[in-house]
Amino acid sequence: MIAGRERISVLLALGLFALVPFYGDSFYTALAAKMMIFGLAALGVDVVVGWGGMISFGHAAFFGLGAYTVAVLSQAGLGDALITWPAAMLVAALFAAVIGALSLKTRGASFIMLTLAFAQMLFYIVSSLPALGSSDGLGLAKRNTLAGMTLDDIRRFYYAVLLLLVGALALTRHLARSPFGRAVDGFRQNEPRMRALGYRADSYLLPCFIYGSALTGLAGALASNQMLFVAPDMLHWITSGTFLVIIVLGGQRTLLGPLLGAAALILLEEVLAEITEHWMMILGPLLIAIILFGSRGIAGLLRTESDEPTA
Amino acid sequence: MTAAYLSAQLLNGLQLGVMLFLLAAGMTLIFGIMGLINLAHGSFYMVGAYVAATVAARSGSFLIGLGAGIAVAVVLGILVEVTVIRPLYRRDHLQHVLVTFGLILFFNETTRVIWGGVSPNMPPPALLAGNVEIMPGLPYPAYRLAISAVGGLVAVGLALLMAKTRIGMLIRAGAADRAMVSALGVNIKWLYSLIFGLGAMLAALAGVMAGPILAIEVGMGENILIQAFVVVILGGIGSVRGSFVAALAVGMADSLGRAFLPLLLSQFFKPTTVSALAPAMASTVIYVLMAVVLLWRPQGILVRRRA
Amino acid sequence: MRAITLSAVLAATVLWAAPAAAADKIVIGYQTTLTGPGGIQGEEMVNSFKLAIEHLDNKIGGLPVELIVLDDQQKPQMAVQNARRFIEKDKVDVMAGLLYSNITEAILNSVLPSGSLVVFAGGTASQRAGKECHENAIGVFWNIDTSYREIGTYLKKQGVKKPYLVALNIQPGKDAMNGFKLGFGAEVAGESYTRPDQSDFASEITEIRRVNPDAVVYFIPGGVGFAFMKQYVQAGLKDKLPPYGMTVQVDEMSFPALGDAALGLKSVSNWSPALDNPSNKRFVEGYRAKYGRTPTTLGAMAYDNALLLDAGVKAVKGAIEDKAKLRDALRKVDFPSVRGKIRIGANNTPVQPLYLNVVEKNAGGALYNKLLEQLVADAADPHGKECALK
Amino acid sequence: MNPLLETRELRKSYGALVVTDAVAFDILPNEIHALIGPNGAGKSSFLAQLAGDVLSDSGRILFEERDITDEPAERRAHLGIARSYQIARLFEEMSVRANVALAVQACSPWARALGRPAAGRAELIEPADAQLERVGLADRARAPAGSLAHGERRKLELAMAMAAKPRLLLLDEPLAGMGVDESHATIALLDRLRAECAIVLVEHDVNAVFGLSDRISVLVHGRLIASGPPAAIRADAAVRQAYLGDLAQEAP
Repeated sequence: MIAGRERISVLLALGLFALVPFYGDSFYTALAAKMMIFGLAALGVDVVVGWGGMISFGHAAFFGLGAYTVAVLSQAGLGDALITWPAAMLVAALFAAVIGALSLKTRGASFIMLTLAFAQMLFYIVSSLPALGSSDGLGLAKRNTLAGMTLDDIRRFYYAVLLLLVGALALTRHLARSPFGRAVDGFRQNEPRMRALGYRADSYLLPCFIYGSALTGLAGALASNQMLFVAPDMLHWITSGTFLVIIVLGGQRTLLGPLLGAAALILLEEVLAEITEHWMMILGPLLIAIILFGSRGIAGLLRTESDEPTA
Repeated sequence: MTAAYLSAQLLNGLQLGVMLFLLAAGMTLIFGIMGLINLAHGSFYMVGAYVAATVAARSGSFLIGLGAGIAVAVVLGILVEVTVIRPLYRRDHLQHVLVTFGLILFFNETTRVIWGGVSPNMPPPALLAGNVEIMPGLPYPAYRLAISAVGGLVAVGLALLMAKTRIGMLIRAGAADRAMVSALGVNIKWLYSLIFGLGAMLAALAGVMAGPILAIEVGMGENILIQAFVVVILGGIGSVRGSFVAALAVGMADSLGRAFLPLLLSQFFKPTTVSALAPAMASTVIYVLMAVVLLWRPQGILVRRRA
Repeated sequence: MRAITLSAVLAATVLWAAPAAAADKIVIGYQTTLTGPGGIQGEEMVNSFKLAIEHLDNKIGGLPVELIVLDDQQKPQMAVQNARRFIEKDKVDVMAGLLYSNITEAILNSVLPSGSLVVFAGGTASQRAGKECHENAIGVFWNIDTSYREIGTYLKKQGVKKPYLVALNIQPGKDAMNGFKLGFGAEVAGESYTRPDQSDFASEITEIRRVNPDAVVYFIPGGVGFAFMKQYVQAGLKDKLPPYGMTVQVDEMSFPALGDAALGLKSVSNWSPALDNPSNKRFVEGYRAKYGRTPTTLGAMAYDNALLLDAGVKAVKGAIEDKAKLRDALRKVDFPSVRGKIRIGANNTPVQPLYLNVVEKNAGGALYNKLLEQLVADAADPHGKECALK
Repeated sequence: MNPLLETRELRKSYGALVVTDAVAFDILPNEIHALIGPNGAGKSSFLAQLAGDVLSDSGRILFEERDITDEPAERRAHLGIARSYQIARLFEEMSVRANVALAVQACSPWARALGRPAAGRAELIEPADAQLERVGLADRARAPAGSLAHGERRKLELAMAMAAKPRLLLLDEPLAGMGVDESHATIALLDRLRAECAIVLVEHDVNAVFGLSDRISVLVHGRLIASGPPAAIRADAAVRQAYLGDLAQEAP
């Protein structure tokens, strides 16, 4: 499902991102870092929604959990990314295991609503726990260090994010092509057939859900490092909706889609907000038009006829 | 703890449940029959309230406001169905979610542009402005009782509509088997528009009735929407009766949770702990309820297990 | 941290070398909430801030103003991104504005380490006035803790024995009620914290009936606050037990939503349109002339925000490149506040008078807040003693 | 000989509509047992009950003397039951080869699924290609499943069912939509398959059914009205009355 030509465009896009700090000032570098972080979060969502066919409307929860993990550890004096970032993924994965196991008892609309409801539940818990700063959120005194190296310089942080994004893309590509990924794709396309062939849904869909959530959790950890702040709105359902918008905008089941979608949405917001204060009046119908009339997404436009499914 | 206090809290739960039912009934039908997830359902609730408040203020009559609010919402609902929703039926759930998400953004911002961000005021009808002493020592706002009564009437009306009329028969058939209805030669497009309009009507009714007690503001539809989704899932998708039972359960759980959790917790914890813990726990009561019910009966409270 | 320290040293050396000359303009990054439910409030803030600059002949401290206004969308993430943009792209001299306390917190957390100066009108968490105070974050806002402390003191004086507290379950709500308890100094009859998206308060109102208190104190701002008040009035409790709160919950912004439900409500504020001083007259009359209604406390805070900046920049004679000097000037300078006599305390929060208002109808039948009395002349934030600043 | 699979009093209804009613059915190892009956007789429902796609209301299903009535479809697949569908259920976006490879992979343990790409694994590709060769789809291996013609889709269904090396194959109209040549080839293949597994065959092609089957059972309105060797069924008066009468007219 990932053909040669797409590999070139992935490398090209990542190469372009690698050049940003050389040409952009620190504001644009930070903006591009935000695109990559949201791209990574959306990649996690795409793994679950695009590949697994499980429409999660609650991925903001994992984004927020990852972010809060870093903030809480940082307050406890643990500031090395080698500890805090994997911890963020682990926390996200643990919650995903529970939420996923419960939600996967259903499919379709119920699944969507269940993931939404669980995320809202976490949103309320986080926004009312004094230990987590309640509705005000928590501040980080400083960025995490990476094996003792400071990431305070935005460029250094930028490349750390880029590196993780590349790693996540490579791992996701590998998994998507593995027999496991094939089976997950099979569940998306035809679940009854998979069961008739002898596949247990829980052995494939749940790990897929957990993996995707861990990626989103990692993105949350990076986001908290960039903003030096975590807030309950990271867990709000609007954030989940934004992730879905990103993957559809960018194109599902394409490695590059989430990154392109994130970049496009962030740019679109910047541009529309310049035009009018009521930019959502434009974004809403624009979104509807994109979905009704061109559902393959940006990455879909880049794809060519030769990118047929390969055996 | 007195009987009056308990009854008052039960009445509160009933009234909240009725409001949720009005939203959930339309949503569960739209879910069940058209297979459509409509996040923008709350927008009709909001539009109904805004229009009703404005018209009521101009005309001086609550009833004229009510009529206007519902009429505008129904027309808007059918318009949205025909233009935006209709191409969606053959698409997947994700596209439903995103298109209706886009609709929310649009409706919210447009409402803000039209009404300028000011919450309009909508007093209850003079007849219902006071309190009624339903038990000795239990005064209760007449308007809230009226909401429960109207909600109950609508539930009965819907039950009759479903059971006794041809449209109801088609809706039930559609909920059970979509293909069958079109096989019967029914104009499915017409039926879908009708159901969407009915959903918008019920949502607007809820919005208008909420006007005098809640703040009429942009985004008012989204908060109640998520609770209504919980109701739809609990009740079983497509089941109006299930929604009714689930709505009352959620309303009760939410009201009673807020009332009694702090009392319960204060038996075990210090007051400072209680004030930190109780709100967090109370706000999750309905989600816990949902998780438990779902583990017990994944298909909803009233819907019989279908293999 | 090393990179920052190094650049701070470098910056200091450069500043040392350059003589403190007047800049040719001042760039102000103004951020508040312009969309969402808070949009109308942010709009009033921007209007008032601009009005103040207009009244100052389009100058701040004699320097021409370049004002950049951004919308934080009430999202902390967006706010931080905007702040970054102010610092890194627009190279602003000072940031101003801010409305919601969680947004202010997000911004302060992310920009203070890089040495930016923030002079803001919005709310903050209570620890900002205490152990997390920062010399570069100067607030000209009202103060929730202090306001509720004075409500507590006032009710105590009125002979209230068992007050009941209702607040939104967000940090400012808790700050408010803690402030009240401090001023009241005795056991309260009960309290409940409601979740921010909850708009039906039947359960809480029933609880209030059960507890049967002799006063009710509430902190529920915004739309849900309107819902609370309407339901409270419908329950027939308003006349028996008028609820006390801050004036921002019952002012010109809320009157359209509340209607006559607001009539008779008493509230505490740090400002009133009726205050008799030249700045205030100019502000209130100017705002009425331009926008057709009386401004609210939020507008007054924004107007003061500009007045303080003006006085500070004047004090350093326009040499705003020296951030430290400008900041010290802003902290100490006497400025003609619309609130009358106020000053910035050592903890960078205002020490100011507080007033009690009541909603009445004027001759034309319109609702307005009538100034009843001054409760205290110099209310300082109770957390000030935990602040290490001098 | 013990039956490979047998059902006792198997029953399923949807509301008032009874689709299988007290069905007692059995199949021996390496037997081809055809199930015939008019449209709507409940044949596909019965297969779905055997495969576990649908859980039965009452009665028991025994596979190799083990009660599998409440086992889910995936468990039954692991025990050795595979099925093909009346309306082909394929992974439309995957290639033909990937469809069969996915069926092969179902038999291998989960832990091995995480490593090398599926497309490069001989242990998946070779058995898949072998099955494609058997059904005569080898030349279409790289085509997307969604692009196949009707008859080809049937063959792919068959290849996927066989890939799991089942001991019991449930085939729902494997010949539907095939041309004459394709039909002949498939009938020959089914005949050879008898050596590997037992087959429950639901099929409308009367000639094929009578030619292939060791036994035939007749299902009408969810009830088995007759069961026996082809000759006996042909002679059964009740069957002729209830069923073969109109089937004879339908047959080519």
